[in-house]
Amino acid sequence: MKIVYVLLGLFIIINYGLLQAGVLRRITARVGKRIGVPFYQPYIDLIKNYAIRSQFSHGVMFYLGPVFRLSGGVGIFLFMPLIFGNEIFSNYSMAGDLILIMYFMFIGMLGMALGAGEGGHPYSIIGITRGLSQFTTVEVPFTLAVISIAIQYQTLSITEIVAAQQGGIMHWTLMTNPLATGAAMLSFLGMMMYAPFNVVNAPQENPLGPPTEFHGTFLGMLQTNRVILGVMEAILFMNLFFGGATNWGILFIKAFLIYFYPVFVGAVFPRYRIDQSIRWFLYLPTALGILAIIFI
Amino acid sequence: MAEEKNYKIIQPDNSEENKFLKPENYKREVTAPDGNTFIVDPLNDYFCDAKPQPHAPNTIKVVEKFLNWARSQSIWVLGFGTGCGSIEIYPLMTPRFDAYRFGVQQRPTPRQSNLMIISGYLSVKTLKRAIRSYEQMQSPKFVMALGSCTINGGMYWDSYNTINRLDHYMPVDVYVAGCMPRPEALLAGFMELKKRIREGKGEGANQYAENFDWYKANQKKIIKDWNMPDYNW
Amino acid sequence: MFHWTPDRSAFPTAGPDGKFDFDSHKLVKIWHGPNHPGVTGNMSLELTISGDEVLESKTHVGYLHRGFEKLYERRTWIQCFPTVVRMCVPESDSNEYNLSAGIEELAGIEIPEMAKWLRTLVLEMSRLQALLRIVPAQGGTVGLGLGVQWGVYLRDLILDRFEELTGGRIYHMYMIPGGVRGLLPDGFKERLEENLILVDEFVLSIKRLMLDNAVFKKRTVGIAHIPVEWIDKYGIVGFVARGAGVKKDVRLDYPYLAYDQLDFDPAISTDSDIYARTWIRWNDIITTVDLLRQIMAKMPKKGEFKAPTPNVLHWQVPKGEVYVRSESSRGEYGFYIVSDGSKYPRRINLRGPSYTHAVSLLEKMLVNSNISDIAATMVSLQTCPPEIER
Amino acid sequence: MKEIINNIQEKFKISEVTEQRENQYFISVEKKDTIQLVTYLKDIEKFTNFILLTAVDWIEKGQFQLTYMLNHPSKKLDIGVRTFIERENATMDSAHHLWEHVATFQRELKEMFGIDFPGSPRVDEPFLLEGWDNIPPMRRDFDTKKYSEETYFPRPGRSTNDPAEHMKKKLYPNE
Repeated sequence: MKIVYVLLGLFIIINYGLLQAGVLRRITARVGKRIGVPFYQPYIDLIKNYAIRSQFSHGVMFYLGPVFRLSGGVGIFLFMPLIFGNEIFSNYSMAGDLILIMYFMFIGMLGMALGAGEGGHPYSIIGITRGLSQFTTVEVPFTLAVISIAIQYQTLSITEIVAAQQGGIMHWTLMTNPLATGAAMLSFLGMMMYAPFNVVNAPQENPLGPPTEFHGTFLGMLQTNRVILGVMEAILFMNLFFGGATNWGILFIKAFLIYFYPVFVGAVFPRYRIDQSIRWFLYLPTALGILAIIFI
Repeated sequence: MAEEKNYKIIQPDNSEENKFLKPENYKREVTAPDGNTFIVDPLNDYFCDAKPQPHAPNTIKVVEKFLNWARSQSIWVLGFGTGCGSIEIYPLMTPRFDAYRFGVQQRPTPRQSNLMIISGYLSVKTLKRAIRSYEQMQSPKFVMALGSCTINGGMYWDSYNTINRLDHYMPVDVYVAGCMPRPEALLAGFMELKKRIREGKGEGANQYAENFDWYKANQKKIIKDWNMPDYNW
Repeated sequence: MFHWTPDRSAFPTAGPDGKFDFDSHKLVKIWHGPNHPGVTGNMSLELTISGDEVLESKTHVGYLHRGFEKLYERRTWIQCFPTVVRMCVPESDSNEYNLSAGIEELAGIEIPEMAKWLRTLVLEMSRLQALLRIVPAQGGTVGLGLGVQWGVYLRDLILDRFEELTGGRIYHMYMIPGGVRGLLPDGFKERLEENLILVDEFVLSIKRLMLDNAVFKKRTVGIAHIPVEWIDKYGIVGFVARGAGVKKDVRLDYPYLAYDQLDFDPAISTDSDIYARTWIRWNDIITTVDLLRQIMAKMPKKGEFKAPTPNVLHWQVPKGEVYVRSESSRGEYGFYIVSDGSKYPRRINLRGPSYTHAVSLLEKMLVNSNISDIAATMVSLQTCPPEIER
Repeated sequence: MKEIINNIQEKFKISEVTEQRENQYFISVEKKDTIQLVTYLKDIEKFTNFILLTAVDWIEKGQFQLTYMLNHPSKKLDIGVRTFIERENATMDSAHHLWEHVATFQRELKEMFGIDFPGSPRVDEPFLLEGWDNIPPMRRDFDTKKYSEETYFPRPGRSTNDPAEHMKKKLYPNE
């Protein structure tokens, strides 16, 4: 019976993610004084990509790359409690699921690396090399922040972390542990891969990066994953730092605001080169993360 | 630290078709670690040489209609400025004309694009790249040709380096006339293309596959420096 | 502490014949273009890279070669005009000016005062629209696409004024031998002034968005440096030379049209990196707007706009040769024109700034640079392929 | 400018001097003296800015004219050095050691006119064309219209008018 609720949750998340992507594209278009795409454009793009007629493969890993990537996104979803206090939408949340989710965040990237490598396009290999190096440094402040709140709440279960933050805004990790929140929110910029940290798929340098060779259904799967992954990472941060959600409305609002923040930063900043972005993550965010552990 | 090379390049004969062959495409005799030798021909062995096949539309009419509607609403343009008409792509994608409203988006890689805009005259050198990009696009794919240069050569009709008629080298869905066409004309061209796709007439990829030999003969007539596989997957 | 520069001695080097050994599996050859969003126009760079470092770069042009100079053997002088503007797409008016100035000089025609002012106006408007596209595009190369949206919108407004004046958006063919094709329409100056006010606002916002942006500075300061000794060695002109501290501007050095009656001083910098060249072109927008205001104020109200010329259909331009130049937004833009006294030109040869900037200079500059900086370097030189290959 | 021309005339054999403007001169010199003169102008007279090198095909005389345009950046003077070379087996001494960008001009001339510059870097590589196996296109004996019609599938229905006759017919049909 649980599997039905999980699938229902996944359905809601995908739809919410697609709509959110469309709305955000309209908002960024407004900054550029444009009207922008219709809000339902991500749906159409997805349908079209799944309906491409001719497809070919570069090898086994070319098939498996998007599968790995999608399994990373779905994996995060499976173990993430969505609504606090709701048995139905807690998914397979359990003790220690925070570690599992951090693992799933990386596995998608690794799968992508194998697929992009099999594709053989030099730009996709350059892109994925950059992606792996940047993501490794992004993980450093995030892991430090997670260790800090694990010490703070004496648990690695997301449900319990959310439970500890209930009872008003002053109980959120944002207020009780601002240093960890700061470190994690800075690394969130790198996770979402908007400017200034979008060197992985920088269009002017290595057009599109890792997915250069992916098309049709492969690309459709990557897009589906992008939608799930983006929303789920925002929900993870909501659960860890912003008090979780007790109903769908609060979840949508919080997830939207958290997701909007890297988009907002990305609209007005150019991108760092890969060496600069790695250095950036190892300076301020890492320092904040270390301070968060010291002053917990 | 010069390593011993495990292959020997075979010099090609001086026939007409080998005139412009590049050194990296020469046949070579490779010695495997176990001592066997075999011959590698980069142009044939490194690429799949199957001809393109036509892909039949979905047999269920309603599904195909729906998919065609989706294709018409989500046109990903290959960002390849082949000629001077590409300067009008800037206004097209920016606030004044904003083609994003109609689902037109740019894509830097041919694998993910559906529409190729040939923006004006094509020199022989660019035509080779354009064909290569076109063949790398996935079916269904469309071609929009801008300017009078692609229709009959325009003001370069007597030039030794620009083609006169694009439809001899790749199937064209929509022509937009003008030199160069204004962004409004381009938008009208997009509308026309959408209508064509919705009516199920945007089958250029199948047309290309069915008349493959004719197109190839035309292309090979003018591109003497071929140096690539016959069909680029 | 974290500052790290690559140890170049450990990098693969070219063999004694100047060629790299690709069988060593330490190098990758990539083609940057022609189908690449980071390349200005339709050209390509053949790069040999090791990691992110470029070891060798070769420019390949000819994707836009139409053989203009051959076609002019078959066209009369006046028939050259519709095609000559297409030699450089982003800024077409320098072409028409140079050709008409060359013909006038060969034929000994003095153009009327009004025509001089109108030509100056059109050339400056042309420069303005080219700069409005290229200055934000410098941000676009490092991932800041927002300025491009604003800039191209304003460029469209200037193109509207062009349309009003000449009937064409990109290609105008407004200048003809002997003068121009017409006078300003009613209310043109007011409408242009309205647009210039918007440009003034844009100049400030692009400064806030781009030039004061910490990340933009980090990406551009100190990158793609051009030493001042290279100026003559590579034939560098225009704003690139001004970025290196050498004031080269045809409008000041060889005043043509009405430029000797205008008061302006182009910006100059000695940093000679991408940031300096962006800053100079950003300043050029301000200078150009100021020049346009001066032109509109000082321009005569009425007057003859075309000197009498022989019937252009069988005009035999006297025998001779001449080199004419003007300042485009990229630098000195010259035409070498040879007439043999017949109805058809003997030779019209274009020498644009990109001819050296994009070939010999770019090849040299990209060595030991990072592949992330290639697009920014190219736009900072404002390379324009059609003027290389014609 | 006058004294510079006098200086040159003392040292080199100048066959023709044309004053185009007061700051723009064209001088003709023999083929063997050309590179020497250009070097002299660069090093002694400080015409340090090289503008262009181009060729003009005088097919009637069987000659190519090569023009080296040099510019004096501080005195604001231009000088064009003309030299005439034979059209058959055209060769010219290379000047790539004087300025870096001369090699590009020479590469183009080699391809478009078939003028060889032995020793110039990458001079044999194709520059603008790819897979060209006809005579160099910028030579006047190459007929671009004929080549285009034979090669590029002209669309039927195009008619060409001589502009003078066409306008006459249109404007004064009775004359």
